[in-house]
Amino acid sequence: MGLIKYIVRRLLFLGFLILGVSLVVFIISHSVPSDPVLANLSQRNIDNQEMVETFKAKWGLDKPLYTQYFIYVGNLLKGEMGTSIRTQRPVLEDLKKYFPATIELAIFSMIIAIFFGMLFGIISAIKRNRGIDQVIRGISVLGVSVPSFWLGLMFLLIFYAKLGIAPGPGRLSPHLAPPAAVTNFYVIDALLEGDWELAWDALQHLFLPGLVLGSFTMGLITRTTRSSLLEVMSKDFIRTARAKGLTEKMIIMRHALGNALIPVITVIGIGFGNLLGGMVLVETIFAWPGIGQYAYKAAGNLDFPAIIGVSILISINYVVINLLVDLLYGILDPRVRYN
Amino acid sequence: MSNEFKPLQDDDLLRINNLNVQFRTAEGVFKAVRDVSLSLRSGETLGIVGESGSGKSVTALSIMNLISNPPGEVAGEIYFNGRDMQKLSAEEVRQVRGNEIAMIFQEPMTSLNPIHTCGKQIMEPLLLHKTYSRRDAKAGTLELLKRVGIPLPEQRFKEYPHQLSGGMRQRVMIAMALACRPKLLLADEPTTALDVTIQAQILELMKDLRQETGSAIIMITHDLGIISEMCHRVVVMYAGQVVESGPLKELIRNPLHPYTEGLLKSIPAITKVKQRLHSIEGTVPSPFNMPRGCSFQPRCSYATALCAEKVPDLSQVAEDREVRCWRHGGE
Amino acid sequence: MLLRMMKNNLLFSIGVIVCTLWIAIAFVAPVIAPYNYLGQDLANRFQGPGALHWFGTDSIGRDVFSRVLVGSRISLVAGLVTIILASFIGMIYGGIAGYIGGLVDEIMMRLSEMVMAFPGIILAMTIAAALGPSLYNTLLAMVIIWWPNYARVMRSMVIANKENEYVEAARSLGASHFRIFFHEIMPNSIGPVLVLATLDFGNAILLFSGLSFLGLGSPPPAPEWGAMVADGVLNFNYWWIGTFPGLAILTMSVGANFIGDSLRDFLDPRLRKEI
Amino acid sequence: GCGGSKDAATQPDAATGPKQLIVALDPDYETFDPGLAYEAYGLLVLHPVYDTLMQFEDTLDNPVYGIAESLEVSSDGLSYTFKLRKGIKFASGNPLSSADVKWSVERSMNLKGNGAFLTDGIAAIETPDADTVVFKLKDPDASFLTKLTYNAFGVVDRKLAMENGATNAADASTTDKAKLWFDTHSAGSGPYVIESYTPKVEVVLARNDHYWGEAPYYDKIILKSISDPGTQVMMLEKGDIDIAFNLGPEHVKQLADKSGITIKKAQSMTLTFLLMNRDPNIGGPIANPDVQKAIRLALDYQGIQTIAGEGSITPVAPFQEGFLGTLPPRDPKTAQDLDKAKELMKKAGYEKGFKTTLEVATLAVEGMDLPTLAQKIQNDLLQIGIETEIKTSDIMVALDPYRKGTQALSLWYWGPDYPDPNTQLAFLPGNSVGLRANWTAAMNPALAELGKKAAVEVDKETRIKDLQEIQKMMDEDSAFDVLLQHARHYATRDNIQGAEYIDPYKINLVKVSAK
Amino acid sequence: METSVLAEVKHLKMYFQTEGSFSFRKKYIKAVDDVSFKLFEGETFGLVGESGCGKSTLGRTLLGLYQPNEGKVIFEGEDIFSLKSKRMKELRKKMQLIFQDPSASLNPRKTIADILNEPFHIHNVGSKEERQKKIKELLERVGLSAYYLSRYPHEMSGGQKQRVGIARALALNPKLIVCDEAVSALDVSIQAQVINLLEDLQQEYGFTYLFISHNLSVVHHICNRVGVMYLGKLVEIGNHEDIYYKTLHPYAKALISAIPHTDPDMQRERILLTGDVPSPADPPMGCRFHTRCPQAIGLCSQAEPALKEVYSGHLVACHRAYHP
Ligand SMILES: Nc1ncnc2c1ncn2[C@@H]1O[C@H](COP(=O)(O)OP(=O)(O)OP(=O)(O)O)[C@@H](O)[C@H]1O
Ligand SMILES: Nc1ncnc2c1ncn2[C@@H]1O[C@H](COP(=O)(O)OP(=O)(O)OP(=O)(O)O)[C@@H](O)[C@H]1O
Ligand SMILES: [Mg+2]
Ligand SMILES: [Mg+2]
Repeated sequence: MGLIKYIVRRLLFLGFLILGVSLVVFIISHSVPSDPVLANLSQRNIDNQEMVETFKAKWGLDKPLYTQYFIYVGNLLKGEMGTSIRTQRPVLEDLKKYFPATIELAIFSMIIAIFFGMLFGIISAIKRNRGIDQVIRGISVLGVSVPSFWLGLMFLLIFYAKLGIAPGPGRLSPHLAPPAAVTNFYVIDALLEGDWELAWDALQHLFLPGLVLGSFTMGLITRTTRSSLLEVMSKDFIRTARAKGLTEKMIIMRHALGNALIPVITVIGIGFGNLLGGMVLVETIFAWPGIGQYAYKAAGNLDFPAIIGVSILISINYVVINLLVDLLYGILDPRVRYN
Repeated sequence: MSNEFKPLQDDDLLRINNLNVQFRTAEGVFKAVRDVSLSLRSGETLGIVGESGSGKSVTALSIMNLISNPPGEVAGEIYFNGRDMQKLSAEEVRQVRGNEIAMIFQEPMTSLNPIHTCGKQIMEPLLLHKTYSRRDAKAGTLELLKRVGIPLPEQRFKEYPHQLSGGMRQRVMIAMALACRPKLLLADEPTTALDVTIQAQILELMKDLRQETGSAIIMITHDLGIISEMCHRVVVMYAGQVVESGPLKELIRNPLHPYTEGLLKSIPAITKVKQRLHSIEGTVPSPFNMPRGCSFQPRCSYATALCAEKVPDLSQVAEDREVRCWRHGGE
Repeated sequence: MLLRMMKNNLLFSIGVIVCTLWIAIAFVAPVIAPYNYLGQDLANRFQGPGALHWFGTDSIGRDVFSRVLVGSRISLVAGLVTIILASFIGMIYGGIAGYIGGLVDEIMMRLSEMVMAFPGIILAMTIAAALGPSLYNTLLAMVIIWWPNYARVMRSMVIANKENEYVEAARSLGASHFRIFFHEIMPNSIGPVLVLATLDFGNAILLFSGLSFLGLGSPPPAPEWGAMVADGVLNFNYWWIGTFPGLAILTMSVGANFIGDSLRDFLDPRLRKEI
Repeated sequence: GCGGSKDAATQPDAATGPKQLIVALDPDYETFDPGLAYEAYGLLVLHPVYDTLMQFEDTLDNPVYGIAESLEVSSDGLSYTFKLRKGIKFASGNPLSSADVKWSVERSMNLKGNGAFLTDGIAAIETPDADTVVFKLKDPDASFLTKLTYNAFGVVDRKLAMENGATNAADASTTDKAKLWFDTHSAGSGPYVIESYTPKVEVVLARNDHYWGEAPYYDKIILKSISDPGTQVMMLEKGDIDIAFNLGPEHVKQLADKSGITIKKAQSMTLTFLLMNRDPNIGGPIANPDVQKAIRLALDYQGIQTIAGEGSITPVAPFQEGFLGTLPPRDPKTAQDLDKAKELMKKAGYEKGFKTTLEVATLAVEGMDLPTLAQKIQNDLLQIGIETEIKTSDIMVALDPYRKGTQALSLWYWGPDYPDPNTQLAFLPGNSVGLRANWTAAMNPALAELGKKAAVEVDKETRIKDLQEIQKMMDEDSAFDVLLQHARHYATRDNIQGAEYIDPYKINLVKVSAK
Repeated sequence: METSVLAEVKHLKMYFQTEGSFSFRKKYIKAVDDVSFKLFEGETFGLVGESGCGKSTLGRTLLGLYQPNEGKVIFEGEDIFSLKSKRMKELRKKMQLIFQDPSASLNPRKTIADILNEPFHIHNVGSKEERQKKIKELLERVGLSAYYLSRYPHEMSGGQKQRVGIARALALNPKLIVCDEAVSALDVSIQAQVINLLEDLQQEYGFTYLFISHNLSVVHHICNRVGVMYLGKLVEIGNHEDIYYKTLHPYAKALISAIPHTDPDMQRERILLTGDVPSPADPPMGCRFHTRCPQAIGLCSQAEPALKEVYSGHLVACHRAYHP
């Protein structure tokens, strides 16, 4: 009951959020000194009044701003996000096309970040203040400090151009054709087709961008796991566990880790959010055909249906991830579950 | 149950000789426990009283070898069942913990792991120290829950600590401590966090269980009322030292150390005639700034020049009565 | 305390040394830079690192070393300004939300959550595209992205402190809301926010360089590190053009983060949960 | 590549797999609807897919027949009668007839897309029989045949297109529903069909088995979107791709001594120029013609060419080398004359110089970063006392003030709308680009007059003479300073042949083959 | 004992909302539920009961720190909840609060001088010099030397901090002081000091104390009259002897019997209650104590007993106690 109520509340907020986000972009993109008409018609057609009228009518640009917004929201409620001025395709279609690439990369890099982040964090906490702890903390700080656009460049230079041990940019090697779209995750689609080689190729292409993208989150997770585990280890119930005669290993595995993970979950959520922001940079370097590049182009072109579309998508994503984090909280922490 | 005094014998269950515990902190070395010696027979209940920070908990934790180093450093001998706990290997100590010696902590909320069910936590020592199968352990746990007076044990078994009230949680702690039928039970302020009516329930429960299991108990508290209800013998601590020890009745009726005396007088009680309370002036000295000589001397109304000069020894004034005061020998 | 921490903590000392060095460089950069950071020399474009040009020269023959040195000023100022403004706004906003509580709090926090849900970089890009890229607009965008973090921490601090008995004591004495807020609650809540702000310095530098990499910072010929890396991507075969400014960003943000990380460990564990 | 093993990254063996060509480029195409596409790279894809009546073979001044067999032009230059080749079939198997031609052109006209202006001069299209098409023009147009090479005139399989929502009706701009379909399908009769299109990733062209002409060499052509030239270089070096199309001058230098790679160089039709506003309210001191002249003399063209890369030249006026009547370019060594420039500044009353803003869009033109060039110009102008502050903005944002004519001093580029000098007349006073500098016809009536005359001149010799006169006049007085006609750099693997540069197509993919 | 009434609480109800403000169905914790009693001038009224029964809430509402859902507090003849804020501020001078946790009730960033200056500052009393003099006097009154003026709270011991808290409460010469667990956090030896101090101050200035505590021995020692609370309700009020030696309510009986005694020889019958205190959000029907009451009868689960005067000045709310 409480859970359903909670989810309903979250979803209500989502609606509110979508309205807010679209309004903000709408205002920004319409307060621009330049005019999407000029930006999107060819030099020739600007001089042609008829062309300009046609264009304006098509995009509703001839109506007052608030009408345009209501038209937009009305369409949104019908599940339509309008048509991108730049690509001239429905925004929803564009998002469907680009988002899976982004999500595939994001998930992959999250897996890397979570696995290594937690592993490093645990080692570091157990060996607190020893050499290995210093090394891991150094790595984790490097992870959160390194500019991703620069790291991507260096990785490509070193591992692809110089050493040739990593594949180049893009989602697949150039001579390979993408698998039939089912999930639009190339690795999974290739596996569905039974094409192991293709799947392997797609997986390899995830590696460098995944690492670059995940480095920040990995650093964050390492740091949080470490401090959270240390904090939990000083709790009274750990003393109780010791008094019961458990070994240190059992104490960490059975009593400390579960509790320590709770704050880590939050950080993972935040990390996932950051990841989508960092996408713009990484996708540019790795020629990754995802939402980041799409957004970058859209912003540059003042293609407001597309900007609103992307913003809404990412905001929804944020809310969904927060929801998941909260639900995970409930799984990990019975105090939350029973409230 | 009787409060009769039992003379010390060589087959003491626990004997602590000259226990010293210090902590290295940012401000300096902090001597939390100084030269504490005490002993305990099987089946006996020993009370430790003293003001906050006087080293009661640290003494108890030292017995279990639970003082972590750093920052703590423990010196002295702690014989349990004839073995020096200090000399045991980590594995041997582990075998003793929860099995032969168990501990109940003051704050039942924070001392239970919030993310495991109560049942699981009670089962843990059983699975660890006894050759129980999971099913036997569960049966044993339910039995334990019943014994500590928890209604609906089947349901409580599945519940998490936060779903229980403070009194219930403390019962769970007790069940957990008793799981392996320990020879020695350390109870560190087990009822301080509880309401009076619940406290009374828990004290009754502990008395019953003591009779059943025959465990020796060290009862740590700052409430002399609880001591006089539960204990056979009492140790009074002040600023990390034992200042007085003896059988309960004698100590209450005839306190030898001025601190004990002051303490007894300053407790308001409904049995007493309403009159102005006696009060010990001043405060407990800071451990970094211990007075010369006797540590109670600045607050003591009997203090003499000698008290400010030399630290009195703990001297035996009668059979099983010791006191650290120049007025009673001291040498 | 600084020295004691430095003695015990290798990473912290590295951080302190690196940051001190960068701050010193920022102060004296124009004096110690071997060349004019704007001086073009087309005859000597794309010179590799060598005795004359330690970090080589760029596509119009400017000395990369001098530009990296002078660029430290922009990065430091950008980081500082963002953090100061964002924490100030966040503090006021979060403070008010936390103090008033109830429906007002709920609405204010939902609003700030909306800003947080909003993809930051896209917001920055849109603002830059709309208003034209410039240092001010970029900083504006960064502040807009950043303040909700502080608002959240401030709010939780205020809510925690609001319950303190000394606040109740002031209230029972008849103190006004203004006095309670500014005399009792604020001074005790500000600490963690300021600490968080200090720790965030490295992140601000990183975000700023990312935005200037995308061409959203000050216009050329300002020696902005992110823009210089972008220049390096453009002139990809001359590795030094992008590598050295990248290393500069890395060292400055690593330095700040080493300090931050150690401080975080050193300070109140309460803060850890807020981050 | 497979984490270490190089073989998978290299070209698949021609003997075992299908023959495929992989091209990396940074394209701007957004749609492959022939009625709508008007981006620079549109024809690269659409030329191999849609046949046109006329097409370019090797040079731009001489369009040749595509699917037309013969042409008759009426003496008044208003009627063009084409006979179509017989027996042509679309990739779908449908036969191609004059009705398809008429339908396609009308659709382009009515869709009102960006390329629709190319059809502006058409009064009517007649189809006397299945193999004959007659275009009636409103006015004579010397560049009509050139315009016919564009995809707006590409012949579409109207049956197939209509099945997928296309229409040629007058209200096509709102009722046509085929755009999305055209993005991933094709309805042409060219040697290739569009097999798939993944925006930002790739376009795959597959051989059209019904093609009427000689079958092309490759079974498949894959056009990869790789926006970063550095990445293109890396991929070419690795052998991941056959052609790296968007290289800057510096990338080419890097590839110069690499084995297995051929560097290609061509003259691009793209110009980069400086706009100097003539309106004193906008330009301030810049509006002074003497100042504008001084600026033209103050710039270090040699340095500018160095930045743009080898092969770039500096035309005298906005007319590209390669077009009819273009004068030889400036000599970069002598074009700069600081003394004279300073004198002119003095004459204009700005001996001490002034401050102004130089506006520039953040993008690269033919591999040259515009903001970098802006910094060079900033540096040069400082020598005659003009202090500039650079203002960068995204292209789409910068276009607005540019088109409205509100920029004082700005750096821009220009590509011809169709390969004919007439398109360059826009730079003349009173014409569209001239007006962006607020350069009105009244400011130089002689030049404006001459421009009007040249636009409709049909006699080739007179046309050349007029055009050259225009250039000379613009050398003396102009609101523009043409800085560069760029060179175009790209590179192929050694075993590729026929990948020659030809402007509207970029590369005629049909002609590429392996050695 | 004085007979003039200083303050009177009439049918006071203070509920706390537990669900968020967006929720449709609101839930309440009935922290104080229809409580009435009188405070006489110069007396010490003890309020005892288990944790969470609403003692603190009652104390704070009495001081006007919470806006009650229902009921009145008449202080010196004025209904404090109907007052204008200016008059209320005046009234505040006469009512003060001393808290349980001496460290939490002092702002850690202020010196003792600042803390003690606060009441004067807020009410704009006296000049700078006068204030300084008064602050010194205050410290003396609570037995601290002027040395502590420039100290911060964390530099002092618990007992000393509690003295500062008391000094602050005394600053504006109040009539009523609510001591909310004022000695509970202190060690026994310090506790005695503070209790003595409170008693001395009352002797000297004639304060009225509302003394909230869960320590029945301390209440026994210091109070003239005692009220026993259970789940938001007062179940028994009487003078000190009535409550401790002629206890009527079964809950009060159990409470008193549960007090541990220092005398090991004392024999007693302990009444052991079963079960826990029910949640105040969802109190039982009828008599709220009936779920744990050893003497409960059928009526108890149906009708809520009213607080009735059984003997003069001895009130109880128990069906079985009305006709002893
Ligand atoms: N891990 C530790 N590090 C530093 N000091 C410690 C540590 N553990 C205990 N101490 C100090 O040792 C002293 C004795 O502490 P202990 O917990 O034994 O007191 P106690 O008598 O149990 O007091 P209380 O009644 O408050 O529980 C205290 O002053 C405490 O601050
Ligand atoms: N501000 C508040 N908001 C919501 N609930 C509250 C608030 N203050 C108190 N309560 C609830 O009201 C009930 C009574 O609380 P109160 O603090 O008055 O009890 P108490 O008798 O003083 O207990 P204790 O002895 O633990 O101090 C409790 O259940 C408490 O949780
Ligand atoms: Mg203790
Ligand atoms: Mg309370």
